[in-house]
Amino acid sequence: MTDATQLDPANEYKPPRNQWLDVWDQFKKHRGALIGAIVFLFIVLGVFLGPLIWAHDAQFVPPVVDMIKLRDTRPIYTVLWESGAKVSWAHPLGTDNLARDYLARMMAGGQVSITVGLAAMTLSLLLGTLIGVLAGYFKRLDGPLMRLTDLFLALPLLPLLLVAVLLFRELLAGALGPEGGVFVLIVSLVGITSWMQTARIVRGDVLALKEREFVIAARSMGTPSRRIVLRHILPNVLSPIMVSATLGIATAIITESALSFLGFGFPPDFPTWGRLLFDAVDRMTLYPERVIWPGLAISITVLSVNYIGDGLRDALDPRIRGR
Amino acid sequence: MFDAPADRKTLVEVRDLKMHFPIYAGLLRRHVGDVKAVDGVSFDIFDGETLGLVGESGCGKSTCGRAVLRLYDITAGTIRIEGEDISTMGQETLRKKRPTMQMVFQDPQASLNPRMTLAGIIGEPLDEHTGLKGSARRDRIYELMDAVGLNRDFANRYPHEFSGGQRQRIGIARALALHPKFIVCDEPIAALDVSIQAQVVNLLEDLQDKFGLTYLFISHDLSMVRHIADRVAVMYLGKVVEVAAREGLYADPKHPYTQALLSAVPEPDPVLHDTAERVILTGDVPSPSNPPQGCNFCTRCPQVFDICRLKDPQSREIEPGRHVACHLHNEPQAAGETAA
Amino acid sequence: MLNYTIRRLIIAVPTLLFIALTIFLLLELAPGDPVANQPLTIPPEVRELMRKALGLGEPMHIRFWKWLVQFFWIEPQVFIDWLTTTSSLAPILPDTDFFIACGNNTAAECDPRILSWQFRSPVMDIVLQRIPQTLWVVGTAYLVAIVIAIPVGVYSAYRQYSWFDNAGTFVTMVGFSVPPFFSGVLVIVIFSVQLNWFPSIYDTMHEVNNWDSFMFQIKQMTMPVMVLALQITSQISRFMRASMLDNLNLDYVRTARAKGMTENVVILAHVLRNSMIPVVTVIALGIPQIFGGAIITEQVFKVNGIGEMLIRAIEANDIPTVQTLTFIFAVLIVIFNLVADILYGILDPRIRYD
Amino acid sequence: MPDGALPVLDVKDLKTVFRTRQGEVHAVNSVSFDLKPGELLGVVGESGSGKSVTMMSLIGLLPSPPAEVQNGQVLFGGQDILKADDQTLRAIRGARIGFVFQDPMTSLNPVFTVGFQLMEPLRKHMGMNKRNARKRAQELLELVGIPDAGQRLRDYPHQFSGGMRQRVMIAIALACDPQVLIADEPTTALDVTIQAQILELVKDLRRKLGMAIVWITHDLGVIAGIADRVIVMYGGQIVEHAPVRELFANPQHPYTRALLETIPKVHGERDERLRVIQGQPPMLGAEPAACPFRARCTHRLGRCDRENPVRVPVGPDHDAACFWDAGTGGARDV
Amino acid sequence: QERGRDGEVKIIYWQAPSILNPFLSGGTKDIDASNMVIEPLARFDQGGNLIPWLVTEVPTVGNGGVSEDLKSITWNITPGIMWSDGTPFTSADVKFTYDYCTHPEGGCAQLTKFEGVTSVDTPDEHTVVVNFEAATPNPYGPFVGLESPIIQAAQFENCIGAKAPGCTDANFGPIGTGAFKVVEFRPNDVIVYEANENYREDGKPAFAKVTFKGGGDATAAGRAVMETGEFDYAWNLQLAPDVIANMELGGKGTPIAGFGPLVERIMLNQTNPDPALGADERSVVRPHPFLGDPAVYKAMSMAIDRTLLVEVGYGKAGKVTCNWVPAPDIFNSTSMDCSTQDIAGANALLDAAGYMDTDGDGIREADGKPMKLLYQTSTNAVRQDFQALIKSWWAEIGIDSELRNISASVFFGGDPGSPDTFQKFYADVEMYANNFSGTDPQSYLGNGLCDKAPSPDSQWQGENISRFCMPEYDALHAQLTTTADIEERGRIGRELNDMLVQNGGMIPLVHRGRISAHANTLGGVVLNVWDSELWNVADWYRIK
Ligand SMILES: Nc1ncnc2c1ncn2[C@@H]1O[C@H](COP(=O)(O)OP(=O)(O)OP(=O)(O)O)[C@@H](O)[C@H]1O
Ligand SMILES: Nc1ncnc2c1ncn2[C@@H]1O[C@H](COP(=O)(O)OP(=O)(O)OP(=O)(O)O)[C@@H](O)[C@H]1O
Ligand SMILES: [Mg+2]
Ligand SMILES: [Mg+2]
Repeated sequence: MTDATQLDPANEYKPPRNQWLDVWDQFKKHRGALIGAIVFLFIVLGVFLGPLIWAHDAQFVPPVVDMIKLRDTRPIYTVLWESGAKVSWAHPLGTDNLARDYLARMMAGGQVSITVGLAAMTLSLLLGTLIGVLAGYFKRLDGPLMRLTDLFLALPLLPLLLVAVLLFRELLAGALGPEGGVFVLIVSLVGITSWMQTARIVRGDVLALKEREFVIAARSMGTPSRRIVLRHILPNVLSPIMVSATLGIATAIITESALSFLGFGFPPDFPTWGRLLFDAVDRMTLYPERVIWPGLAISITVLSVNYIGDGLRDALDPRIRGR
Repeated sequence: MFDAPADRKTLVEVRDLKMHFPIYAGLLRRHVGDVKAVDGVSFDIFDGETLGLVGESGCGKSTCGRAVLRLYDITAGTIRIEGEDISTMGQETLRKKRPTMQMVFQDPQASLNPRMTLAGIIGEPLDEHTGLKGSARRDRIYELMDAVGLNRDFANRYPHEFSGGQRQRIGIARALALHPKFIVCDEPIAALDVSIQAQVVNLLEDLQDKFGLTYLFISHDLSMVRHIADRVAVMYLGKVVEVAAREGLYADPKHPYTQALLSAVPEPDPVLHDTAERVILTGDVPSPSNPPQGCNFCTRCPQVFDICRLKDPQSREIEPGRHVACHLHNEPQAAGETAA
Repeated sequence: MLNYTIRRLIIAVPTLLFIALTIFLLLELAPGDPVANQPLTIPPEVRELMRKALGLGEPMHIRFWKWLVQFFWIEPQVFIDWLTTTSSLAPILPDTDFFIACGNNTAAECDPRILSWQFRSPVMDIVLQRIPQTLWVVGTAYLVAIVIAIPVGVYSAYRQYSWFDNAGTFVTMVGFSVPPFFSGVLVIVIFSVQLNWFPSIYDTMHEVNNWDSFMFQIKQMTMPVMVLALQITSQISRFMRASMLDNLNLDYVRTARAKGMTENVVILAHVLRNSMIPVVTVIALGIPQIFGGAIITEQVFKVNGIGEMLIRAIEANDIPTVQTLTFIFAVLIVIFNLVADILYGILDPRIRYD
Repeated sequence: MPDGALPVLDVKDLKTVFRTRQGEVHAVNSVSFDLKPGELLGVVGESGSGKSVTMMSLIGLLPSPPAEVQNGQVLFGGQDILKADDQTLRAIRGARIGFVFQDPMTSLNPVFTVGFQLMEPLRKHMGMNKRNARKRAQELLELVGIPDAGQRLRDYPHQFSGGMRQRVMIAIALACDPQVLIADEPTTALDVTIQAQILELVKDLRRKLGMAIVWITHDLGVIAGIADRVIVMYGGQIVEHAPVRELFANPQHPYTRALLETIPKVHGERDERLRVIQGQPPMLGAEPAACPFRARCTHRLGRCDRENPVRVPVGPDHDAACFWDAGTGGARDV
Repeated sequence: QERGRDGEVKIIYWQAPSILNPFLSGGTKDIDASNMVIEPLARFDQGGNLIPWLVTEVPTVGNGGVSEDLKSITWNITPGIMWSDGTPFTSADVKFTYDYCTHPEGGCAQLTKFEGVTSVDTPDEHTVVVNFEAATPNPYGPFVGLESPIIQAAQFENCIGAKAPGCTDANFGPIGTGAFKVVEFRPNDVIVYEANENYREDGKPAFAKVTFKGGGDATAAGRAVMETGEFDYAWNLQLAPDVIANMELGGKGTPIAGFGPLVERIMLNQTNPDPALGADERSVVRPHPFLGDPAVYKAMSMAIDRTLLVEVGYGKAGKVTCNWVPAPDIFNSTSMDCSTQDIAGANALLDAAGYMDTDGDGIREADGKPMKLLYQTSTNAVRQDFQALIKSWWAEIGIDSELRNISASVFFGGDPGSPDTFQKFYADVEMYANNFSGTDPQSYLGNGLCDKAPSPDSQWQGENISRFCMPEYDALHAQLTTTADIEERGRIGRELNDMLVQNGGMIPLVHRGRISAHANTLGGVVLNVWDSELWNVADWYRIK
């Protein structure tokens, strides 16, 4: 056969490798994304594994005598410019007005904020992807599902969010405890109210993908719809989904803090970054560190997640990867 | 000169195939018209031959090819494959029938899922229609890769790691996986470089010889069609204007559109180029949603006359195996007068 | 286009009705009651009487129907009357008198308006009272944000990954992620407490009628506008940047360059015009938010606009107010969605709605 | 063909490199050619051979980064435009050198009317006022054969068909009566019938306006129809250069020969089998130290692996970059 | 001195008034704002003493104003008082106020003020006689104090009963006899008043205009007075002590504190809140598994360091208290001391009572079950701090507690359908604050009566939240209702207080005061916790 000699020694092919390795390779080349990923990983590890090393209970209030002594300790670095400051090595970031260790509270708060972010994002993605794929792929569902999406877009979200918190908080708190209840509530509310953009993007992509030749090819060989969606459509809408995902985390963290401010979030004694920030605002001039740390934590998380999103978008885009 | 079709078995028989895409408009999204992408097309494809389908962009070639494979729910007409009418078949029965008819696509990049390995792509039809598992499946995949000239080492690579020609081979291997009888090749070489086109065309020819395949070869490259096809159908705006055996068509095109089309192909020879007389069409192809009255070609036809603007010409077999839809050839004597 | 608009408007009707029902049901199901915020010294029996006086005794569907009638029939009448008799358009319009007020010395036939449970007065009147503040502050912030965000986004995209772009990304991300309850208090501490430049509390009664009062208005708006604009700028400039990036590598840009156009013309005329298409719709879709107010910022600076009204109503379980406000937002969102789509069609000649 | 005249455009030893994340891509390597007044120079070569990059390097249309013109000289009207500043370049682009791009669907700005886009260079380069520019724009549209030109100026690109858009592109390129028109695969995206229309149009315009044209294509048929001289590019280099008839009649480089053989014909003899060029086009990476075609070459010599051949004259006004001599069938001694 | 000489004064309330008719709203913000305009016949001064306001003197049995049988009281209106619209203020207005509030469809928030009143007579223009159903030793409910001001009959004539809410103009701008009149009212936002030119005292008020801004939060209000000096008076700064102290450094204003009868307390559930019991029995059937044992509740009380609580939560605005009724002084019992924490003593007490930690998990067992408490309160930062502290102290005496907080609107919402109201008390202990209005605690002490316990039968209404029940207590309270002598009333009141606290009805924690702040340039401010804070706004002036 004439084509037997097709193998050309001049074309050096790379050894077979996993698709995700390529993504990772490309991702690594995006400096911002890499730094973002490292920072985010650092924050996540710090927040979830940190408590293993820094074994302080975020809710722990020391007995009376100690409490008076220990409350409102400043972070140790304060001595740099204020030699008489009340600092203690036992509390590197200082303590709050009940002598609770601030570092421990930051870590506990981070756990909640990041978990809320991740969980809400996951939920919104699942919903958005499901609806987007169904609407895009099945023509009959397109109309109704897009009307539904429009409907959700037309609902004024913040008011309804607040009302829904009022509505379900106690119910869920009864079932899952106050923190658990609010957690489920915030996660599901943020999730339920933020899937529409994802759905629209996914639908658009699916509509385009559906006409792409490889999908028609799959149909022409008799692959049933279910498998076409799973095998051909879903993996290819991954990149817009990933990008919405990173934005979703940020939005969820911020929404949680706004709800805390309006008094609809987690219970007051339960640390989250938004809540810590909010509680510290009153004493901003006295103890600036108490606003700076949670504020910084939120900003840096959002920033790093955003850079990860940028990098992922580049890495998942085969056009860019090809270059 | 003309292949007498009588002795050959008809594998695919398309009669009056119509594929209209509805247009909805107005306040109530009423159905106001159709994109008549394919508007009454009839042809036969004989067992083991290659029918070339040529025409300008947007004239409905791809739609026709896909409709023949029932990738669309067709508007009207019948399609018989091996004598079996598939035009109204349910999706599940159709699925069973799929192995006999396959498709190769225009864009080798777009027709392969960028996130599947070569083995996965070629293996997909096997998973759908055969019970092959494990090493049997792998062997079949290797066999197919050998058949299209792909190195077995490539099995775990992804499409973007291949060149255009190689990708098209993957597409062909996938189409071959289920031992089809009939393959629709939708512009399989259009996206390839000249130097690569020839490789793919040769491969298709080899495979046809080896497996006794029947092709519907869609292309707008008339020179390639001339090379590969046994018979050629020329489409214009959703209709087949001329069907003829290759030699006859290229030597003596009957329909004015075919003539224009052939003369528009640039001749890769400066000497011939300067001597050839050419028919340059004016204007553009009208929109298929709003075709002109009468003959579809009447807006651009250099030999247009009154009746063309009134009546749509019927396809007639003017010579054995040669169908033309043109008023010039309706009544031979009238045509003769006009042409003279 | 006209057809399209009409069709969209027709579709909007069931959507809005559905939204109204959703809002109504949600609020009905919500626990808590309007007299919850009354002091504990008020005994339960009295509370019960107060609740009855608010009309809570009637069944839900009746109240929903009443509310629909009030919202779609009675309030518009009031509005028309207001237009023709009181507003600045009054001189050119014939006087109308559709609405028959209830209250003092009236006959049995009267049109009950939607009354707030907190204020015991028509919700719409308060809404009208609140709109100016919101428009001044949130609207200005929005304008300022657009004016800043577009050049920033354009330049960031044009010089992608330059230091300006990176700094811009950083600032916008921080702006996006710093909650206004923090940034608001921060600017108050800096500019009001330390520097004493701006008032920390917004004077909603302030009337602009001369240069000094205008300057005062500017002064008192500065901080809330600053805080809000930071957030909005962050978002819009991100969109702008992304949209520019999408367009910068397209073929027509090369064509423009090949024609010998200067970079300014290439970027500011050719690319910007195309990039603005999606951004303009984003901006249009953001406008309902102006009316919705910026709840947190309004609260921090005591601007007491629509957002503040809503949050207080929610806290006080003032269901008629919450219903009405939420529904007004829904109407605005639907309208601006339509506006966005039509704008899209106008800006992008390729889009044809029929 | 105006022989012996001074070239309007003289490109010497042009070298363009892309700095990408994957490393350098040497897209154009020591390309030299000239363009005489009124002449049509055809450029052929397969996809990725550096045709577009060469032409865009000439007038600084490549995005930088990643592109960098490393070396060379482009004399246009006696001035080296590679060294010219932006302002000078802009004054040349669109005014004295016109450009037509491959894809008519995306090369026009979708949100401006065709008239606006056509008038833009007129107003900039010719200093016309709106009225005159409009008049001239209408003439131009008529010139490229668009009926009802005055009306259509007000239309947007999407209201035009592909062929008409390409005509508009040509009209834009011709707007300021350029001395040189560079057409980068202007008909590749079009149907044969439309392509034929455009080709006729160009021939016609050339007759009328008499500018020099560089016509890039990978379709030898098109070249055969309109070019005076041809350069063949492969792997970022010019491998052969000859007058058109000479090239078709007497190709010297093995690549050119193979290319001519692979093309099926619509007329004349039909081959039973198509000839093929085995293998794949080369990847452009580091600066080539050997002949880029060697891997696919049927006449490969030992020397080809060690040295990159330079163009040597092989006939009158005909040169090729190959160590193999088609005439003798053996090695050429250079 | 000329009326209105000092220009403008600016007041900020972080809760904005939503209506100026105190009969349609019980909220302090609304009542305070309306009290600048409409006034009661008599009111309390900063010491809790009743002083005549629109009347010539306070009627007593001694001066014959109160009938011997304690069944009627006669008020004599000072002649010459005018409404701000220039019409005379007469007894008809007073009677109208009574009719207005007691109309069955009106939903009057101050209805309790008229409890037991059978009629209001107006023998002449300046005489008002209030008749009671039974002997009323404390007849100073109707028309006395901030919650019972007089509205103008002419203005509200057509607004009675179901029509009340429709009268927006009247509800937003009542005509009054006070020092100021309403110029503009923007609900939940701003009120602008100006001096009432018909005010009865010459030269008052000193201010011509009052801007009353509402909304925001306490911090911002405090800041506006003490740090930026934009406002002159800020109401009720519920802020942590260190925050207030820091604001004071701003130098523009001064915080002032005053103490009424408000007590932050922990209620101990006397019934069994076990969820396993059905809806009809949960928090209805007695007794609680262990909270009824004196050893337990005494130990729980001893374990609490109230001094620290005060310091953490209220600073200057709080005092340690062991009493339910800490004010007025005459009712403040001194028999108990609880200012020092005694963990050891508490442990000893529990040990002695036989509650031992048998399984070594740090939690004592009662009847083999670990002593675990569900401790609920409303959502509020200080309360959650308290919860955290108290939980840790109780842990030290081997009592485990699970903390829960419920949003205030639900907790205090009284919705019989919600399981989380403080009345339902589906918990072992709960914490909140309560007080009474005026200076007489009789009906407040009635909250300890057996039959006031909330239950499903009464739709969970009733103010005896802890379901305290002691026949002796009921008997003593009955005695109070018939005693007129103030000394004797004080003695009985103190005894009732001790009885309830010592028998485990509640654990009082902090006697909460109110902190407000005024600008250093604002003179004449006298913080009054028994009446409206703005009670003497007519006397305010600018220090120059
Ligand atoms: N799904 C569809 N809905 C509406 N119109 C369609 C659809 N698919 C194709 N068409 C229209 O049908 C006509 C024929 O399209 P088709 O793709 O078959 O042309 P073609 O001859 O294959 O062109 P090309 O050479 O560009 O591939 C075109 O006008 C196209 O716009
Ligand atoms: N921006 C870029 N970055 C990196 N490499 C590039 C870039 N643009 C072009 N190249 C490389 O330069 C080489 C020449 O490209 P060029 O576009 O000139 O090819 P061409 O001959 O015009 O091909 P075609 O016929 O497909 O238009 C190609 O290998 C291409 O990969
Ligand atoms: Mg096609
Ligand atoms: Mg090119």
